[in-house]
Amino acid sequence: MAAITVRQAISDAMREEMERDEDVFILGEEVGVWGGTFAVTRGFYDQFGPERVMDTPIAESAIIGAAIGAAMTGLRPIAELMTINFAFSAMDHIVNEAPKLHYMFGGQFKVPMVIRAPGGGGRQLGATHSQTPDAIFAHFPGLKVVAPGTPADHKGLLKAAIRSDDPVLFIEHATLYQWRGEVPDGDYVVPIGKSKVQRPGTDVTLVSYSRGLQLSMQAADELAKQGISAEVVDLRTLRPLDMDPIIESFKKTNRAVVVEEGWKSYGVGSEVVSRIYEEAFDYADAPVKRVAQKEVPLPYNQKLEQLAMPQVADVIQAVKEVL
Amino acid sequence: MAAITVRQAISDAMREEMERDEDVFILGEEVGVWGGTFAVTRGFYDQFGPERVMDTPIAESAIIGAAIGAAMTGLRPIAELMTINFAFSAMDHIVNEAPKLHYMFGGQFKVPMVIRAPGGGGRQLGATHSQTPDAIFAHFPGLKVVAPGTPADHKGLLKAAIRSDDPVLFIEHATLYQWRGEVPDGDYVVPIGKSKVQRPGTDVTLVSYSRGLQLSMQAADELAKQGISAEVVDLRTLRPLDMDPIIESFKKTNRAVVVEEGWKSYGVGSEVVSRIYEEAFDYADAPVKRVAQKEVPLPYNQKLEQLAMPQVADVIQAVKEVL
Amino acid sequence: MNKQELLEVYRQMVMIRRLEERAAELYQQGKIGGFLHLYIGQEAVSTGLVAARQPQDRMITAYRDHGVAINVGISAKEVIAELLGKATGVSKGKGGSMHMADTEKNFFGGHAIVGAHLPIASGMALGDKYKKKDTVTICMFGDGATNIGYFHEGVNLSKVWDLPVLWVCENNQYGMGTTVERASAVSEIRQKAEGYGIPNERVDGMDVLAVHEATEKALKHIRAGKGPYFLEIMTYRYRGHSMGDPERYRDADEIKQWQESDPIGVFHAYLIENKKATKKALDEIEAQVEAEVEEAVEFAENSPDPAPEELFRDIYVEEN
Amino acid sequence: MNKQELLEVYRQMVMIRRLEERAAELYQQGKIGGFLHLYIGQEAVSTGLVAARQPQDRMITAYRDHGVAINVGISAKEVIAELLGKATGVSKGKGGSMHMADTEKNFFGGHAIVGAHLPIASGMALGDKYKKKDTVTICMFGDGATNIGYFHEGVNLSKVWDLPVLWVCENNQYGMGTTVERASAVSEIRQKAEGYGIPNERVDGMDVLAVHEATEKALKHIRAGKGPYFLEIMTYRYRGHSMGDPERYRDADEIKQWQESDPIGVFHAYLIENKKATKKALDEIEAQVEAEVEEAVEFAENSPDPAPEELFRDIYVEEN
Ligand SMILES: Cc1ncc(C[n+]2csc(CCOP(=O)(O)OP(=O)(O)O)c2C)c(N)n1
Ligand SMILES: Cc1ncc(C[n+]2csc(CCOP(=O)(O)OP(=O)(O)O)c2C)c(N)n1
Ligand SMILES: [Mg+2]
Ligand SMILES: [Mg+2]
Repeated sequence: MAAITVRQAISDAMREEMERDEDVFILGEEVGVWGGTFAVTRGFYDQFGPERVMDTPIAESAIIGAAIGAAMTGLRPIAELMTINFAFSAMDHIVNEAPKLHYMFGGQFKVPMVIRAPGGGGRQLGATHSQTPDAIFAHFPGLKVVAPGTPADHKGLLKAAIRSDDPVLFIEHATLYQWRGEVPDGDYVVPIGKSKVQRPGTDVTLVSYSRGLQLSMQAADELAKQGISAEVVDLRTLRPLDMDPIIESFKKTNRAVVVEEGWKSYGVGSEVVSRIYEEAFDYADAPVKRVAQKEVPLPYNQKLEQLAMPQVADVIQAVKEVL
Repeated sequence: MAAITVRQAISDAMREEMERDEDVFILGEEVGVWGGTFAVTRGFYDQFGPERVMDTPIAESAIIGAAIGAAMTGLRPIAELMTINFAFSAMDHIVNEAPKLHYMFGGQFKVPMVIRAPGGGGRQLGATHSQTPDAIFAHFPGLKVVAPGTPADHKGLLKAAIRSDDPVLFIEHATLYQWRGEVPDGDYVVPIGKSKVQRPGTDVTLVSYSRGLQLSMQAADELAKQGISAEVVDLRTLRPLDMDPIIESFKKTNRAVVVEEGWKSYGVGSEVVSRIYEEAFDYADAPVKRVAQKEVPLPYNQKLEQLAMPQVADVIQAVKEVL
Repeated sequence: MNKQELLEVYRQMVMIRRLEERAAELYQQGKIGGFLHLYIGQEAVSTGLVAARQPQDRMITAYRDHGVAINVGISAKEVIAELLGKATGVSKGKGGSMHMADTEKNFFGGHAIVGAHLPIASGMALGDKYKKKDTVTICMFGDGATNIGYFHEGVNLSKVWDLPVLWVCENNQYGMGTTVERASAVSEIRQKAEGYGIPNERVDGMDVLAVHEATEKALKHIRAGKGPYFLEIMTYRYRGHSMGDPERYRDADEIKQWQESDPIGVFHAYLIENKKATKKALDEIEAQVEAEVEEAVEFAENSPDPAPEELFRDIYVEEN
Repeated sequence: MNKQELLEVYRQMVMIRRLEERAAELYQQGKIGGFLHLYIGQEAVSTGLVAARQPQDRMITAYRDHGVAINVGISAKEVIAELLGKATGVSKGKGGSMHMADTEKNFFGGHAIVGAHLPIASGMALGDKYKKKDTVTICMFGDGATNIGYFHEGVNLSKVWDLPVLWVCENNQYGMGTTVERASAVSEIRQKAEGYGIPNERVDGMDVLAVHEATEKALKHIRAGKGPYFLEIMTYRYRGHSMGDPERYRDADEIKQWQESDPIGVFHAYLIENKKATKKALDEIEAQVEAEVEEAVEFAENSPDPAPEELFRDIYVEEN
């Protein structure tokens, strides 16, 4: 067990899978010669060569479309979108092709592919480049949507995604790459579709994922100092959504706050809140709260941007409101 | 006051606005010579000529992009997407350009445009052509998302959309075009961003919009026969979302069912349910229910398709469960 | 092609036409739902293409896909059953007219979003190149599809990576009601291939032998490792874009004129004139086809709907 | 251009370079956030273009937009204040480096999604055609942008509707770290214009007069109602794609070689040789620019951040 960064965890997962299985290859913008704009594929081009680490034109529909086609022939492509904001430029292939081909043709096609897409705000990239639109992808049956928080989960879930016979959108967060944590040695695989308690607690349930998990863990630390014990549940997969650990926790704490980085309206929290009440209505001692992004396109100015984004202090305040 | 169809109401709204304002024009696939694939623009090409009723190539990004550009020069384009499923082929322009330009450049640009897009299932068009993905568009600040139910609201809200200085996604439902109802005479305009009680009642609140409204109204009729009085609230606009009439109703009935045609997870109902609890937690006598589409890509076979889609019977059953 | 192959080509074209004429009736009777895009008039295109491919070559096309379905050897039964949404359909009744495919016959659909299958075709070709297979992907699409971004991205990629793809534009003069001239910057579609440096040719799509010959030449080029090739095949659809097309965009005369070079009629005449077949032999084929179609309709009508459980099957390969 | 105009062109090019060199420093100091894409090396392109436009002509470009900002007459103060995210910035501090615009100067941005502004440019030209205005939209984009579907859809539309657009591809040899050859089916980008039947020309982008001349010719063509025109302008960026580019894709020699035909140096020599200006006059311009940039930095640093309320302003025109 070594403490490595999220970046390293992702990189290791891909390298190990590519070493294990010749059918796994990478395509995307600047994944090769450049080494990945977030340096996640640094060294891959030299190790695996241009046939397995393919720099593409700037053409997102071609990237995802080609991955679909290659997957239909039996390969296991990992398509990288430079950021999730560019997923809109391949939207049809992501939500309307990849997730429907298996069903629509009566099970004839398999589309075993991964789309890696780093997202998130906080880097002053302006409105078009700072989004966390995870919820909208999770709306589509047929797609699996994974969005880990910890380094270990990044490694284990990416391996599971690469081995999955279904199309998986693997959402990363650009400000998490440096997050460091313990990752089990060896061939560590985490099943898709399982939420997990990342920190046990008794007073309140914090439900989150991805960058929101980091906020929640930090908030839990703070709260602990104040004598409040928060249980942090990490969704890890947005579709299919596993509510079991959340409901279990909520039945114990009777209070919950859902923390996400994206916009609040029609966000991930909306679904989680709805499901909590659907499955544990009688256990609610206070309205479940959502902490999320303010409903604005993210501005460039740093102060404004941070004002728009959810902060640890917002999580703490929300917890106090539900207690 | 005359009883006209939704199709006629939309057509009238556009014709009247085009007669009133020379800056209003239409562009889209088959809107001209063909007369619109749903016959909504029949006669427009002859009346207004090819400069104001522009047939486009099959190029959705060009359609929406060109509308944005024309709007930036002061025109008021109505861009028609043949169906909302093709919105994925123009996703970046719909969610990442049009709604952000005003904000991102500090208020310098106005983008007064309407995107009309008929959606919905129930016509055996298969998985790629049958979607009701309304919720995902409503996630984006800067966009206004309107989805009327009644003929009157189609007319009044489309007029408001055309006159709005902001980009508006106007979602229609292909199976509602024949729905007939009273539409006030004259220049009838309905403000964007106001939900409305479409049928008063006392026992339960049905919250819905678009095709879901029709299901809800039919269910309310049935329920009335059984002595149950349902109040039907129509969202009409998904963003900005007006919860006031819903909360008011819920405080009276203490029970609610949200009815939508799209998939349940991360859908419109998720947001409405979350907001109901956030704003009226203490008034809930039973868990709020969601009636929505099963989480499958819609199949071609009619029986399977209907099995996947929400039915009046499902609404009635949900109401009985919350009572 | 030898005589037997020529007769098989004739049979397929007749089968496509009869089957679709029958499908139009079934549609009118309300037995087929959704969209039904008929291929009638264009039979020579897919027939000529498929006749020239090697069995391992992959076919992929748009929603106007009954032709390819028949050509690759999907039975009339499975096609009509799919149109009727039955469990015995080639896509288990889940796909319908627009979504026929048969992986065992290397037919990869039937795709309903205009142009979206072009990048997918490049991906399939990439898969074959990656695995060093001697396989070509033959991707068909309409004239209208050449205006969407997917076309550009898919075709560009194929040349950048020199992928084994044969791009086939079926120029039937219209995308729905819009003529090529009203939608495309160039009216000769093959000129677009120049913008990608891809060798290209315009072919008479009413002549199945011309299509066959051009395809053979193109496939040879591609198999030689020289990268993609582009065919613009000139053809015409006699019927509306789909059922219920008001057809305000053309007049009956135009259709009649094209029907004078009807692909089946032209080929019929060729076979007789060149003594490749007797009238009687062709009559027999027609009768066989007729019977086969009727049998298929009966089969389909008597087939069961998919079971309700099918609704939740095939969403994922790995069920959760 | 007369002498005064030539000196103004010189001033603008020097201003772009000094301002950006200063911006790079401010970035290193952490005063500028986000992405910063420098235009250094490419100054002749936007300068030549803007010098040739009529004031009503609309400029629109990608994220590498400081050049156009200066050329259209946005002050160094407003540009640097925007880079620093200040309320006094040209986009009120909400846009940053990638999103400069000034509607009063007919500059429509600064767009960060590669290629997405091309259909928008067609739409602006459509607006002008609709209103029968004598206005051309000049749309700039990179070589890398010519591979995305938006390029195809936008350019095709412009020809189908014969819109008054001048398409300008700034071929600086790379899209991030990818050479033209590795991303584009044709290495001569102007060949793509052939696929749309649009007249086109390749121009030396290190020579501001060549750019100016080609632009004048193209604008004349467009103003005559002959539809769109396409320029491929050959240029080079000396700096990384944006700050923090490891630049593993090229070596220092290549940069040096291009710097030998530096657009400012070349034009400086031209002005002296042709007696359009004295060395002293050019030195003075440089000193003025230097001072102006320093003043702008001071102005920007002393400017306030946007007020917190700004966060919720400008989401909609009509506030709800
Ligand atoms: C992205 C997208 N936009 C619009 C449509 C609606 N549509 C279906 S077929 C068609 C016309 C296609 O024309 P063409 O490519 O020439 O093929 P043809 O029908 O003539 O075979 C259109 C506009 C669609 N299916 N997908
Ligand atoms: C749709 C999209 N994909 C990817 C990116 C990331 N990206 C920003 S600039 C760029 C390179 C563009 O190259 P080019 O068009 O040649 O312009 P240059 O930077 O050379 O001026 C890329 C890939 C983006 N902004 N938008
Ligand atoms: Mg066609
Ligand atoms: Mg470039």
